[in-house]
Amino acid sequence: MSNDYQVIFSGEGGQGLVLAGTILAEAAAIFEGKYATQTVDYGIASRGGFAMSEVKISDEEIDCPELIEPDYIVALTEDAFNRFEKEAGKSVIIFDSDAFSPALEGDNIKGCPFTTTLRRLAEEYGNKARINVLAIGAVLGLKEIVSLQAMRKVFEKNFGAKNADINMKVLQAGIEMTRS
Amino acid sequence: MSNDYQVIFSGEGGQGLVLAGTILAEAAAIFEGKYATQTVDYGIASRGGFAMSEVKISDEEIDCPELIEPDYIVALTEDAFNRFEKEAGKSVIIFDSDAFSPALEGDNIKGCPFTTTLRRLAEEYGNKARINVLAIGAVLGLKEIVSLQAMRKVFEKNFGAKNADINMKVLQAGIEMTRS
Amino acid sequence: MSSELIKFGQGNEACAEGAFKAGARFYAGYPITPSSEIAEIASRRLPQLGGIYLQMEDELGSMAAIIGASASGVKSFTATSGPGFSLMQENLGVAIIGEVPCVVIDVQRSGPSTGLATKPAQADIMQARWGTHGDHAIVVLYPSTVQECFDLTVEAFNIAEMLRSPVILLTDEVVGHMREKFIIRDQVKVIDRKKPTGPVEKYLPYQPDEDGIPPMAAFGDKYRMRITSSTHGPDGFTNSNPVNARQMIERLYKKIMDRADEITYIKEYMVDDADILIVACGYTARVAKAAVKQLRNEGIKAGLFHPLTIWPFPEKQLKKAALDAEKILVPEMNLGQLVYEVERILKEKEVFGLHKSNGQPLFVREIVDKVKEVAK
Amino acid sequence: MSSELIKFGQGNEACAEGAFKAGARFYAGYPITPSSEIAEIASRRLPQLGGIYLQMEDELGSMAAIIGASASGVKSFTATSGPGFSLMQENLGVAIIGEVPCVVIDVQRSGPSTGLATKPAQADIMQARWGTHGDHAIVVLYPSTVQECFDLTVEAFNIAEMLRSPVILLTDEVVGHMREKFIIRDQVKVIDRKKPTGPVEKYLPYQPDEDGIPPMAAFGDKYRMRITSSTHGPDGFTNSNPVNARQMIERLYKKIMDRADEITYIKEYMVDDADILIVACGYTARVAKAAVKQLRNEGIKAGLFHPLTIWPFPEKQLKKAALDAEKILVPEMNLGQLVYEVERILKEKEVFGLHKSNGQPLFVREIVDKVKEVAK
Amino acid sequence: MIHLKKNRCKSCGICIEFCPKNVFDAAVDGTPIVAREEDCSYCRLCEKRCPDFVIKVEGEK
Amino acid sequence: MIHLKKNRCKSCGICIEFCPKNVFDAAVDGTPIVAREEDCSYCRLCEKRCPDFVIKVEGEK
Amino acid sequence: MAFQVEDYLREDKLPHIWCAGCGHGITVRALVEALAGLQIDPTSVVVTTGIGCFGKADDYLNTHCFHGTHGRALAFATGIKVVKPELTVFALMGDGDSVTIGGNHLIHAARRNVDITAIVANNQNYGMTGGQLSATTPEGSRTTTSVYGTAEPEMDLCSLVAAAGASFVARGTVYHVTQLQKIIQDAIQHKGFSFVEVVTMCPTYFGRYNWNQTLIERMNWLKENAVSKARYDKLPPEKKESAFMIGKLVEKDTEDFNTKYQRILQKAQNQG
Amino acid sequence: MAFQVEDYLREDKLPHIWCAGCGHGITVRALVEALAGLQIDPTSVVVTTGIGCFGKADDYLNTHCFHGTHGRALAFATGIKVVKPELTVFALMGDGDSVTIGGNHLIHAARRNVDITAIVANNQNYGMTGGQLSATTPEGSRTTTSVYGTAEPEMDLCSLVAAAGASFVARGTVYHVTQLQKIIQDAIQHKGFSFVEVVTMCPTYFGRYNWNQTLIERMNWLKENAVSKARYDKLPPEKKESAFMIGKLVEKDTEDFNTKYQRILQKAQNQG
Ligand SMILES: Cc1ncc(C[n+]2csc(CCOP(=O)(O)OP(=O)(O)O)c2C)c(N)n1
Ligand SMILES: Cc1ncc(C[n+]2csc(CCOP(=O)(O)OP(=O)(O)O)c2C)c(N)n1
Ligand code: SF4
Ligand code: SF4
Ligand code: SF4
Ligand code: SF4
Ligand code: SF4
Ligand code: SF4
Ligand SMILES: [Mg+2]
Ligand SMILES: [Mg+2]
Repeated sequence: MSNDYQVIFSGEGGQGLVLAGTILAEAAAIFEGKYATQTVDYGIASRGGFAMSEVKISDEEIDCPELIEPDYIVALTEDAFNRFEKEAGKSVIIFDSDAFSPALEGDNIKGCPFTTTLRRLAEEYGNKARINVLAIGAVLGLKEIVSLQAMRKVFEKNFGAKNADINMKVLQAGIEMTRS
Repeated sequence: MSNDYQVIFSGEGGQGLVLAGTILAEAAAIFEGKYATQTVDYGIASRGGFAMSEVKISDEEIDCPELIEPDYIVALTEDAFNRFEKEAGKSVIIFDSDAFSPALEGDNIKGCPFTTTLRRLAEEYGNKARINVLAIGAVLGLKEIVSLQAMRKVFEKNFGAKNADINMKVLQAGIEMTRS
Repeated sequence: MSSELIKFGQGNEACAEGAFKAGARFYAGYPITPSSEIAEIASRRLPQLGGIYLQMEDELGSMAAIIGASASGVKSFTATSGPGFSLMQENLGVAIIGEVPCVVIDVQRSGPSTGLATKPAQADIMQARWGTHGDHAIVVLYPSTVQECFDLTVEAFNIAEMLRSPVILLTDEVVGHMREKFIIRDQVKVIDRKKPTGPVEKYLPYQPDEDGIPPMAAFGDKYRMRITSSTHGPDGFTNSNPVNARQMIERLYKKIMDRADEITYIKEYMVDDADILIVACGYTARVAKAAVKQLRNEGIKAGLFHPLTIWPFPEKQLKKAALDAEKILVPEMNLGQLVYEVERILKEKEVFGLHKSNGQPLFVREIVDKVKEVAK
Repeated sequence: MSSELIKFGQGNEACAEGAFKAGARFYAGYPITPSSEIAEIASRRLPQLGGIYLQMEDELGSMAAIIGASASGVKSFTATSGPGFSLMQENLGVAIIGEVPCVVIDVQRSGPSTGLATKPAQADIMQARWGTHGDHAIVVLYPSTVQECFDLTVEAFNIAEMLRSPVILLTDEVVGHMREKFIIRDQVKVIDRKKPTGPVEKYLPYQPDEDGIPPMAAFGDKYRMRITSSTHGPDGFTNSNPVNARQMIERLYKKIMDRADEITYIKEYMVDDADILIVACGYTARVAKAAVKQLRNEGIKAGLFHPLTIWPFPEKQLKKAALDAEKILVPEMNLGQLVYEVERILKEKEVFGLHKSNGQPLFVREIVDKVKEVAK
Repeated sequence: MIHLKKNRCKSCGICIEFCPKNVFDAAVDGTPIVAREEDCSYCRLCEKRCPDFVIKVEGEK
Repeated sequence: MIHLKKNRCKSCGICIEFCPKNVFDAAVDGTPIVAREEDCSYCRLCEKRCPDFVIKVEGEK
Repeated sequence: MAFQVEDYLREDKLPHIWCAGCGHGITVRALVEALAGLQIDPTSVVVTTGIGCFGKADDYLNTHCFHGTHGRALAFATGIKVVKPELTVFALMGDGDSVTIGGNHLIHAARRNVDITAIVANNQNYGMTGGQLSATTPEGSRTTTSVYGTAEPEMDLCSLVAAAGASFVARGTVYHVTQLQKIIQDAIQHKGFSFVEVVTMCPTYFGRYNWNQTLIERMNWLKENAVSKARYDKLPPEKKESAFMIGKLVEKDTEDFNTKYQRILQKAQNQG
Repeated sequence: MAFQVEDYLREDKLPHIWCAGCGHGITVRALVEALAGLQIDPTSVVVTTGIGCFGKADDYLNTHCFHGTHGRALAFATGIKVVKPELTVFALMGDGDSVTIGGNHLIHAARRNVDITAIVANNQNYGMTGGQLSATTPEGSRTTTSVYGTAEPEMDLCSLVAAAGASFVARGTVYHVTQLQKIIQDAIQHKGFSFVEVVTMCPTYFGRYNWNQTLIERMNWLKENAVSKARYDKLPPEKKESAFMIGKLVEKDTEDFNTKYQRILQKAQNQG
């Protein structure tokens, strides 16, 4: 199974994690002709609490959407981080270093200033700057598992041409967080 | 299985056939210490249509209430008669000769003037004279499968001492219909 | 002085009397043929006993009301038939997960849907086991005589109280409406639910004792009681932790399945040397017994295994009874329900079904003939 | 020009699109997690297609409304989850005995009762078969991918129309909410119910043709249409004659059971030389497939039998697939349901269950481990 | 003309009692007898009040 | 005394807006700051209108 | 071609199963008279029924029929009418059917204003199952499940349905047959949900336990106690106890569901 | 010993799960204030709830609790109250819970007059499942299942329940908290079925699709549009459209079910 990618977006209800997973998977599935699955685990919808979204991207048909060894895990809350910290090593964990500072650290645990970056972007683009797009960017910054052209197309399809620009900028900001 | 009796009361909803069966079976079970079962088959209750009540009386515990070869079948309507006429021979069929005249006749098919007898009794006792008690009497007239003492007791229990007298009279009229 | 009472009455009446004797003091229901006599008797007798009869607006509400009353400490029951039983399925689940003892009587009639309201069937056997959504186990008792209606209703309450679980008493139109002599026994064993005893602050409504059953406070007790239909922790608050969920769901299942033997009632007739074993319940068991007698008279070694507890199905007991039989016949007033379970359990045997679904009970002759056919 | 559409979306969305493609133009339902997306899509898309979305006051009414609409000639469906599915059981019986085609989607969640509304389970498998009272047979399809959600929903309507019968499409929270690429196929085979053709006065709504299926007029046609929930004769009037009742009840049963092969869909993966055969459906079948791959990599000869039609259970097909396997494993997101059926069918095999009921799906590792344990 | 499909009649007595023109008499079995048809006003009330679809009144005054 | 269990506050702003005595200011995160407690009339409306059980007002005027 | 009363009846199914003096036959008569009065083609009529004695009405009607489950007639009817607005759709229900078990469908059908004509034969108890208590059994009455007299007040069907939003509400009796036919005609012609309560008689059960009068006396009782709104308002309080209003109680001109839904269809298709 | 507001709360369970600005917390607050106001022992209180966002209320109450199924809270409560008349029994329901799926229990509980206090948090949609249409969604509003605007008129809860026979009917809002507390206190003290509708806010769904105003503006909207009966009657027609009545709408002195049932018990036992 060459070119397989497995990504988790985790945090709490309301952060748009489902959308992050959907967008990323759709970009791969529809605009790059790959196979992709996206699944969710959530509690009482949209009322806080742990939530996550899992994405699997592959060149081949996907037997099972279950992630066996996720490549990247984005953890936007401390709770989410704690659930996944034991995966570090097998997976790269990206967390919001503005929101909490984990005991554990290391090569595979990457803190990124999600909150402050978002605040900065929000000043420029208002509430159209979303943390979930930033999170996708953070993953793409480590590895371009989906092309930027595909991302633009998926933004255009889902948010319209006008908003695609903004989203690409937010995405870019995310990419920069992890590339740097 | 010595001393087993099987009786069917059949006719239409509203004639009190269930009560006939119940009374007879209860007399045997409670006031003669025998075993007895009573079952029913009916359509939409109390709105006409074929109805019947089956009684089994035995000295021994009864495995199954199903009647295999009924000894006596009372048929108060033509419909009921037609359903059972093929049993004649194995069973004795008692029918209301005021209501219809069957094609078949013979030793085991006994016509009794239920309707006229009832009318006569009604003149004396009003609507307390019931066709179902008459029907029990008709059976007892052929064979005293339950003693008259037991019948009196069951009447007393179910209709009170006062009405027991009347019912015994109606019963007697029934007995006379078949004895004669 | 014994105040035992000998009565001549219907299966439905005996069920009602059994309930009263077991201590039931609340009935909520919605009339339906062929169960309505139970409601009618309850409406007359309960007030005499200081209890309450409530006719609810529908079966959904009836099931809910008996759960509410039982959670308040009063033994409660309802009675219905197929269509109403279907409507009770959702709230039956509340009694299961909420662990609220209660007894539901289903007097089976001929379906599907409205079908033939006054005609018998045994076609809710699988529904009784599987009718409500989600994972669960359930106890289902099925009497075949009027006396058993009385005895098993008492037992149904006892099991319900012992296990903190709803119990279904399944009967059928024939059993419900047939009349026989029965004894309103005086000296019946009556089990009451376990009450909490520890300090009030420490009480957790779903914290089981070693036996897997949590003591049950009633509304109004000094112990704060919580009943919930959600997957919950010992405190009765929603809890979606998978470890907790597994524990809860499995405990509910095991408290019943692990006690299967304790709550299993069976009757056997001439099974020891039977070549062909008939497995039948309810009214059909009585027809089968008569058939066995007749077959024996004719020299055919038939026997009868008659479960009174049909769920959990008495697997072990059946295996034992069937040990030496070559063939098995399962007559039912349906198109095949119990037969599947028997087939599953008696893998090595040849299992035959005799299915009748036309509004009539099975007849002795039909079973006799089928046994002869199968015996060949 | 093909107007096929490639979409990336949820199982629930694919179900809805499949329904529209099959010709469904009426949806009545009551929202419930995890099925609500189907209602939401129907409420948006049906009016675009000239169809009607109705949100009913409850699930009892929803089931009734789709039956009424279908009897009026408009293909209809609803979607729900466990609690609502329980509430639909009574009226499901009307569709069965009244022979009104319609499709009921049950997206299974973790129970019993309210349970965990957002978590998956496969614990309504037996309820789907036995949930409504009285004798009946039913067709239940169960997709495992988003594409199958589309395809099997189309198929569900086709079977419903072909058999004049309700069809249940069972899915689970994982399948319903997962997103994958799927094709809204353009060239799907769409079957429509048989219409009467003879003289108006002669039409009998329940007089079957040779195939056991009566042609179906719609309300408003010149043929007078009667739908009834009672046991009836060919004319649609209540009929309690035992011969008629048997014919009616058995025909309803046989029209489905005799066509089991025609409506059976299965998938097999590496069964030919499998020593251990896994039987799994829905999302679990996908986990099992991944497990088979991994086991094969490790040199263990596992195979997968994956029924898409789960009722009538593909008995013959399973027997064939299991011919050479020594052991059978049935993993399920429940405490054991399908495993009973498999045990019953594969009498000579050693059948093992792998049961998980905690709000989580089964994991690949769990199946792999269990196979290894069992294989020993 | 007042037609009676007597096989359907259940002898409830409504037609007899409530005919404004007292057209009917009661037979011994309680069924109606058209005794005074000439008095009939053709109001059809008997027809409409008969629970058993026994009566059909034809004609007008 | 006005006590705030701030960990419960969801920044809805109701207390700030509807205090008849304008006792609160809003912090940057939208939570209330008790700015002018001396103006408080102890009407407890803020307590009763807070959807999140954040506020407890003690005292009387 | 003019339709006769007989064209709406299945005369081959008569005599019907109802008891002597049961009011259900009178109500069915009024219905077919109304259909004939309006000359509605029987093949454009769908009658839905529930389960109960009155629920058997469809057996005697030569229209399209749907005999559903107890309490759900209106829900079936809703499915029918919304997809086939051109049909005349009825729901015939008993009191148990309509408001006891079926109350939820009743109030929401009234609110939703789907153009269905609901006719409830209120005989104050459950005839079919042997005379048990219903939600319309007058407080204190005796039934087979309330031998000590019921402790529950009865539901006023018309008030309930009006409060739920019904655009046409009327009450008639089986004594006042001419008015009843007229009411049903008006109900059919009213566009929107129409509700007709028919106060009727179950001599076999409710009568036996409660009337203390003969069937004929009961008819006279209906005659005397059923009064127009105008007369009712003028009655002295002591008379009001047993008296009740008949006639049209609500008649509002509000758009029915199907008409409104047309706009939704347009909106959706324009957007699409 | 005087009970404090905190004695009725499970503070350990806070913060609750409701969204920022959700009115459900305000309603629960009014309830516990009312209980404290009347000094009712929490162990003599049973709170039944249905399923929905408001159905989660029992999680925060330190009374006896019964968290049942969607729409059935009143049926559970009925079973509780009839066997334990000494307890104070509540049914807390959402609009979906109470009158959409649960309408049948609502009207019959009102009719039966069992001494239960029903509190309905009417947020005009189904919060819990993602903002779908409810029977109280105002006609024309947009929800996740009525993107083109709903074609169904909304149910007036108070009128319905009054018509069904409720002996106490009142309406409050989450803006008018002092009045709301008082209403709930009166409802508790009223012997018989008491019904309190609380007009509340679901900013997350109903608000997002329909308000065109902020949460604060919505509170002000409630302040302006909720008026006393006296004031309502005097409003000019154009103002009446969005305005609605608050306060006590019905208060009748009728015997509750349990009191009546006492007489049945006596009668039965004397006869026995
Ligand atoms: C779900 C369900 N519950 C109960 C019944 C039994 N049942 C049939 S008819 C009926 C009552 C009928 O009363 P009503 O609707 O007033 O009609 P009537 O017979 O008085 O005309 C009942 C309780 C049923 N068929 N289905
Ligand atoms: C039988 C059944 N149908 C549907 C559901 C799904 N469901 C849960 S809550 C709810 C609606 C809640 O709305 P409401 O009662 O108004 O409360 P809110 O969430 O708005 O406070 C629904 C439809 C369910 N749990 N059970
Ligand atoms: S039509 Fe009128 S007047 Fe003539 S018999 Fe009938 S009721 Fe009497
Ligand atoms: S009204 Fe009809 S049923 Fe009654 S007596 Fe007259 S004809 Fe016979
Ligand atoms: S108690 Fe009243 S005055 Fe004081 S802060 Fe609160 S709302 Fe303002
Ligand atoms: S009202 Fe409560 S939740 Fe809202 S801002 Fe004030 S303290 Fe915070
Ligand atoms: S039981 Fe009552 S309602 Fe039923 S047919 Fe007889 S009189 Fe009519
Ligand atoms: S979804 Fe609506 S009702 Fe539910 S908690 Fe959020 S704001 Fe409140
Ligand atoms: Mg009635
Ligand atoms: Mg709501």
